[in-house]
Amino acid sequence: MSAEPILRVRNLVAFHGDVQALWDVSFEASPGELVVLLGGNGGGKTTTIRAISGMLRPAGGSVEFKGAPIHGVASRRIVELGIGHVPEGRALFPQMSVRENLLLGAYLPGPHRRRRENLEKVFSLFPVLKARHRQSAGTLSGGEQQMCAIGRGLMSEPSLLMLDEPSLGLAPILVEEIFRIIADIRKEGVTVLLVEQHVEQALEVADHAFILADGRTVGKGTGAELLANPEVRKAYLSV
Amino acid sequence: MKKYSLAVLAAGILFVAALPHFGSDYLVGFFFSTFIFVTVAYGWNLISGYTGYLSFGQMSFFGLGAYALAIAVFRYHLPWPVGVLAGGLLAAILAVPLGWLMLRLRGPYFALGMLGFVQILSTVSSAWSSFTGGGEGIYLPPTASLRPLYYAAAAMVFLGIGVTRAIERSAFGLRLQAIREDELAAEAMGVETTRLKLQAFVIASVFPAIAGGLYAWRLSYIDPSSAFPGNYEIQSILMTILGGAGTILGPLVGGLTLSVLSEVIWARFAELHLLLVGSLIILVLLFMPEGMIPLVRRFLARRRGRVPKTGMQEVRR
Amino acid sequence: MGRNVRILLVAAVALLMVSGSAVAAEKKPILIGTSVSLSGSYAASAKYGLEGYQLFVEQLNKRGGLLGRPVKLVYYDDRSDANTGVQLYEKLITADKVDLIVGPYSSGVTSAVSTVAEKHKMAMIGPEAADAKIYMRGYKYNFQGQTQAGRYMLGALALAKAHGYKTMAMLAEDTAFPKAVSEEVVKVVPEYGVKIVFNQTYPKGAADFSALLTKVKQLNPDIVFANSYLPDGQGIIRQSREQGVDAKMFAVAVGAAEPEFGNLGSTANYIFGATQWAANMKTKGNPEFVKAYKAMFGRNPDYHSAANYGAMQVLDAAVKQVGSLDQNKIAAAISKTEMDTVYGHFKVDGRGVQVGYASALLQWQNGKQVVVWPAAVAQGKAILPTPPWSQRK
Amino acid sequence: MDFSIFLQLVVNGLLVGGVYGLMSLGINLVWGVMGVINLAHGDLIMAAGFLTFWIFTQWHVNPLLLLPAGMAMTFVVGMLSQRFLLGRLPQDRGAIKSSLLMTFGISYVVINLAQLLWGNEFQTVTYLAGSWTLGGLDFAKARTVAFLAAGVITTFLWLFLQYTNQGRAIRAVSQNRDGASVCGVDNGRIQIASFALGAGLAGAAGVLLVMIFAISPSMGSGYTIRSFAVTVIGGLGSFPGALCGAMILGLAEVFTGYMVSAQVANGVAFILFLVVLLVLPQGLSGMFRR
Repeated sequence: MSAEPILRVRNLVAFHGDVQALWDVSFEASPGELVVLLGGNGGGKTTTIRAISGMLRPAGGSVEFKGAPIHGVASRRIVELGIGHVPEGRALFPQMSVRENLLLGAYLPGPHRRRRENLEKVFSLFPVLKARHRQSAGTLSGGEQQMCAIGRGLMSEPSLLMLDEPSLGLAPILVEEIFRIIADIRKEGVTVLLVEQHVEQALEVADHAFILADGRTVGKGTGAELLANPEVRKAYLSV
Repeated sequence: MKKYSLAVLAAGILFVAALPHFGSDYLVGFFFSTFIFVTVAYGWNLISGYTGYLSFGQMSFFGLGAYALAIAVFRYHLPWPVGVLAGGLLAAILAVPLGWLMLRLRGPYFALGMLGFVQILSTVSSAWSSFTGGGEGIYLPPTASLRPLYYAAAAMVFLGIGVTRAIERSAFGLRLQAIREDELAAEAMGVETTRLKLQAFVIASVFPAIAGGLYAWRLSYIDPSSAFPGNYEIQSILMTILGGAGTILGPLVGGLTLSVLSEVIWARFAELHLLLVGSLIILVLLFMPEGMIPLVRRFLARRRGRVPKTGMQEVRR
Repeated sequence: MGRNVRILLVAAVALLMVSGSAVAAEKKPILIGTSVSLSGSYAASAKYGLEGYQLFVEQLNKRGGLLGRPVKLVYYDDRSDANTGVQLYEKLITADKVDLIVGPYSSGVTSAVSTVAEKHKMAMIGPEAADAKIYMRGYKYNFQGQTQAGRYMLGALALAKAHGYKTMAMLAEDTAFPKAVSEEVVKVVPEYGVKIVFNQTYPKGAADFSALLTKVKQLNPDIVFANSYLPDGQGIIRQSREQGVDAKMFAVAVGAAEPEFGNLGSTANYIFGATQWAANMKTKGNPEFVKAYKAMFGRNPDYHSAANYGAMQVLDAAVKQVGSLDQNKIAAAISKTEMDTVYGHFKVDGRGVQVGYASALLQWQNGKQVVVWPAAVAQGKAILPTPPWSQRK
Repeated sequence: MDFSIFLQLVVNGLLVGGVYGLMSLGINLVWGVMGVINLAHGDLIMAAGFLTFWIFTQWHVNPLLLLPAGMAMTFVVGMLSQRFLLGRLPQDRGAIKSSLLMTFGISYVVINLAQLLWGNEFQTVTYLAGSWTLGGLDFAKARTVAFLAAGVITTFLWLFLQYTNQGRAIRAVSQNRDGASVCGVDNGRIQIASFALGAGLAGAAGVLLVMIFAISPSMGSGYTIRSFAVTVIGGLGSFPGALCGAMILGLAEVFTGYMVSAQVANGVAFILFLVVLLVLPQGLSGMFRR
C-alpha cells in the first residue's frame, strides 16, 4: 500500500455481553480506497464495524484513524472525526420525513452549519430523495430507504464511510444502482469500507478485501487476487 | 443439604406454632401483618418474579378478598373462614377472563393496565353502595382472637413457599421462566405461552385474595381505601425484590427484613417513612437488583470454593 | 470488590434505621397511649388534636399528676391508616403496657381501633369520631367524645326555616362522617319545611365538582349544603361561583370552620359553616385553655385541640372518681359522667353515643368567622340571602 | 339534556382537557424516547404545584409568572434522576421492570420531601375567582387561563421538537437509537435531556393545576395514571393524538359526572384507558394511521 492508511485495525477483540464475537481482526484501508470485508454469517463483520464506530466498546486490540487511536471513543466523537456509518438494516427514523432524516445526518455543529449545501449534494446524488423529501421515511421502498440511509451517512461529511450490507434484500437492478452510487461516492474522494453479500460484484470494485471467519481475519488480497483465488470462489461464490 | 433444609423447615414451623404461646399479642399481631404482606408477595413473585409480567394490580384481588369476606359475614352471616375461602375462589374465577384480556399486554402496558384495574374495582366498590356500603364501608363484629387468623396467615406463607418450590422444580416453572427470559423465543420453541401465563396469573391471584380476606376480618372494617391499599402493593413488591424476585425464599426473607425495618421506621422516623422506603427501593435496584437470596447463595458458593451455579436468575443481569 | 462495598452501603443504611430503636423503659409514671396521624391525609388536623392531649398532660403533671403518679403520653404515627392504628394500639396495650388509652383521629381509624380497646377491655374516649355508628355496635368500653354527625347542620336548617327557604341541594363526600351528616339532614328536613331536590356524594379526593354543580344550577335550589372537609368544601364553593350557582344560602359541614377556608378570599363571604367550638365561646375554662395552649405551642388551638383536651378532662375526672386504674370501673364512671369541659357539655347515652356536645353555626363575614347560632353563643347576626355571584367582587 | 347545558359541559370538559394534555406530554415524551414510564410524573406535578402555592402565599406573585420556576425545579429533579439513578440501571431484559420500580422509589421520595417542606394539607392557589360569560356559557377564569397557558407551552414544545436540531435528535432517539448514534447523537445525553424535559412539563402542568384544583402531597399517582391514560388513548408518540386523548378524557369525566355519578367519573380515566388498551393498542392515532 502506497499511502499511510487512513484506518488501521489491529488484533481487535470484542464481546456481545458474555459471548466473545471478535478474537483477532486486523485490516487497513488507505485514503480513497474501497475496502471490502467478506465472510459468512457470524464472521464478525457487523461487530467489527460497530466496534469502529463506537457503538460497541472493544475489549482489546487497537483502531487507528488518520494515525490517532480511536478505540473506545464515544460514537459522537467518531462521527466528528469523519467516520460515517450506514448500519445494517438502515436504522432510519421511520416517522420522520426524508428531509428530516437527512438533516439528522448533519446533526453535529460543523456539518449542521453547512447542512444546506450538503443537502443539495445528496439530492443531486439521489434525485429520487429530492422528489420525496416530504414523505416519511417509513413509507419509502427498500431501495429508496437504502439511498436515504446512505445520504444521511454522507450528510456528516465523512472521509471514511462504512456501509453494512447496503444491498441486503434489494432486487438485482437496485443492487446495480447501489454499486453505481458507491462508485460515485468514491469519486468524491471518500474512503469506503463495505460489508457485502454480493461478493462477486463487491470484489470487482474493491481495491482490497479481507476475509473474516469466526471473529478472525483469515485472508486478504486485492479484489482481483481474491476473485481469482479458487478457495475464495468455492467458499463465497458457490461456483 | 436436604437434611439441613428439612431441619430449618421444622424449626420454622415450630417457631411459628409456638409464638402465640410465649409472645405478646403485639408480637403475634406484628407477625400476622408480616405474613399478610409475605402472602401477597408470594403471589406477586409467581406472576412477576417467575413469569416476568410486572403487575401493579395484585391489590385488585386483595380488595376482592376483603370485600368477599366482609359481605359474606355481614350480609349472609357466614362464618369468617368461609368468607376468606370464597374470596380466594372468586379471585381465581375472576382471574381467568381478566388474565385472558390483560396478559396480551406487555411491559408497562400490563403493569399500568393492572393498576387501572385496581382503580376500576375501587370505583365499583365505592359506586355500588347498596351492596358494598360505598365509601362509608362495612363494619364487622370485632375479632375475638387473633390466633386463628395468625395461623391462617402463617399457613398461607407455607403454602406460598410450597407452591413456589413445586413450580420452580416443575416443567411448568421452567416454561414460565422461559417466558420471562424471552417470550417470543419461548413461543417459537413451542411453549404454549398464553395458557401457561394464564395459569400462573390465576394461581398468583389466590394469594392476595386470601390475604385480603384475613386482613379485612382482622380490621373489622372495610371501605374502598382500606380494601385497595396502594402502599401494600409497593411494600410487597419491595419485599420480593429485596429478598430476590424469582426465588423460593425471596418473599419471605425480604418480607421479614422489611417488616422489622418498617416497624422501627414507624416508631422512630414517622415523618420519614416514605422517604426511607423510596430510598431503599432505589438502593436495592442500584446495588443489589437480584435481591438478598442470590447474593447469599453466591457468597456461600464462593466460600465453599465452588463456581456459582449459573441458574436463570444469575444470568439475568 | 465493588459489589462488597455496595452491600456494605446497603447494610449501613439498614443499621442506621435500626439504631434509633433502643427504647428506654420507664416504670413509674402512668402511661396514656394513643396513635396520631402524623403523616397521611389527616396529618394537619390530627396535629392539633395531639397538642390538646399534650397540653392536658403537661398541666396534669404540674398539678401533681394522677393518683399521685406522674403521667406520660405515649404515641405513634398511624399514617392515617386504620390497619396501622390497630397494630399500634395492640402494641401500646400489650408491649408498652399503657395504663390508659385515648382515641386517635378520624371516624375511620377510631372505628378500627375501637375493637382493640373492646377486646382488651380498655376504656377509650374517641374525641375525633363524629360517626355515631361506631358506638351503636354494642361496645361497652368505647365512648364518643365528639359531637355526633347528625347534629352538625341543625343550625343551618334552623336559619333556613326562619327565612322560609324551601328547596335544598346536598353534596357529601362519600365517607362515613359526611354521609352520616347527610342521612341525618334527610331525616329531619320535613320538620324545617325544606325539600331536598338533589342529594349526591362524590368520592374522597375528588377535585372537579363542575359536573355536579352544573346539575345543581339547573335545579336552582334555595339552599346548598356541602357536607365536606376543607379542600372539597373550598372546591365546591369556588366552583359554585365559577358555574354561577346562585343559591340563597351555602353551608359547609366542616371545611368552613377552618381558618384556611379564608384563602378563598371574597368568595368565602356569606358562607356558613358548622363549628363545634371556637376560641371565644363561653364554655367552662375556655379562656384559660386558649391562653395556655398559645403559650405552649405558639399558635391558636382549633376545635380538634379542644375536643381532645376535653376527652382528657373526662378521663381524668373518671379516674379520680374511681381512685384506681380498674378499667371496668373507669368505663362505668365515664358512661355516667356528665360534666362541662372546654368543648361543651359532655354526656353519653347508654351505648356510648355523645348526646351532650352540640354544634354551633358560623358565617364568614368580611373575611372573618362570626358565630351566628345559637343565640346563646352568637357574636353577630346571620346575613341572608347570599347575593348572586355576579354582583360580588 | 338541554342544549345549553350540553354546551356548558363541553366547555368544562375541554378546559380541563387542556391541562390533562399538558400533563400527558411529559409522560409521552419520556416513554417515547426511553421506553420508561415515569411513575413520579404525578408527584412532580404535585411538587411544582406546592412550590407555586408556597411562593404565591409568601409573596403574592402571579402564579403564571411562576411557570419558569416550577418547570426549572422539576427539570433539575428529572435531570438528576436520569443522570444518577435511572441511567445507572443495567440495560438488559429486566430494564423496563427496574426502571418502573426506580421511578416509583423516586416518587416516594418526592412525596415525602413535599410533606416535609409543605405539610400534608390540601392546598390551592385562589388566583382568579369567578368566570367570564360568553354567549350564555360560563368560562371559569382560572381554568380558561390555565387552558391557554397549556396551549402556549404545548405549541412551543411542538415547535422545538419539530424544527430544532436538538428537538429532532430527541425524536430520532425515540425512533431508532442506532440510527441516532451513527448521526453523532449522544443517546445518554438525549435521554437525560428528555427525562428532564418531561419532568419540566410535569412542573408546568403542576403550576397550572394548582390554580384550578386543590392538591396534596399524596395525590400525585392519580395524575400519573391520568397522564398515562391520555397517552394510551391518544397513542404513543403522537402529538395530535395526545391532545385528542386529553380532550376525550376531560369530556368523558365531565359527562359521566353529570349523567352518572361522581364516583364513576372518578374512575372513567381507567375504564377508558383499559378499553382503548385492549381494543386499540395503538391508541386513536393508530386508528387513523391505518
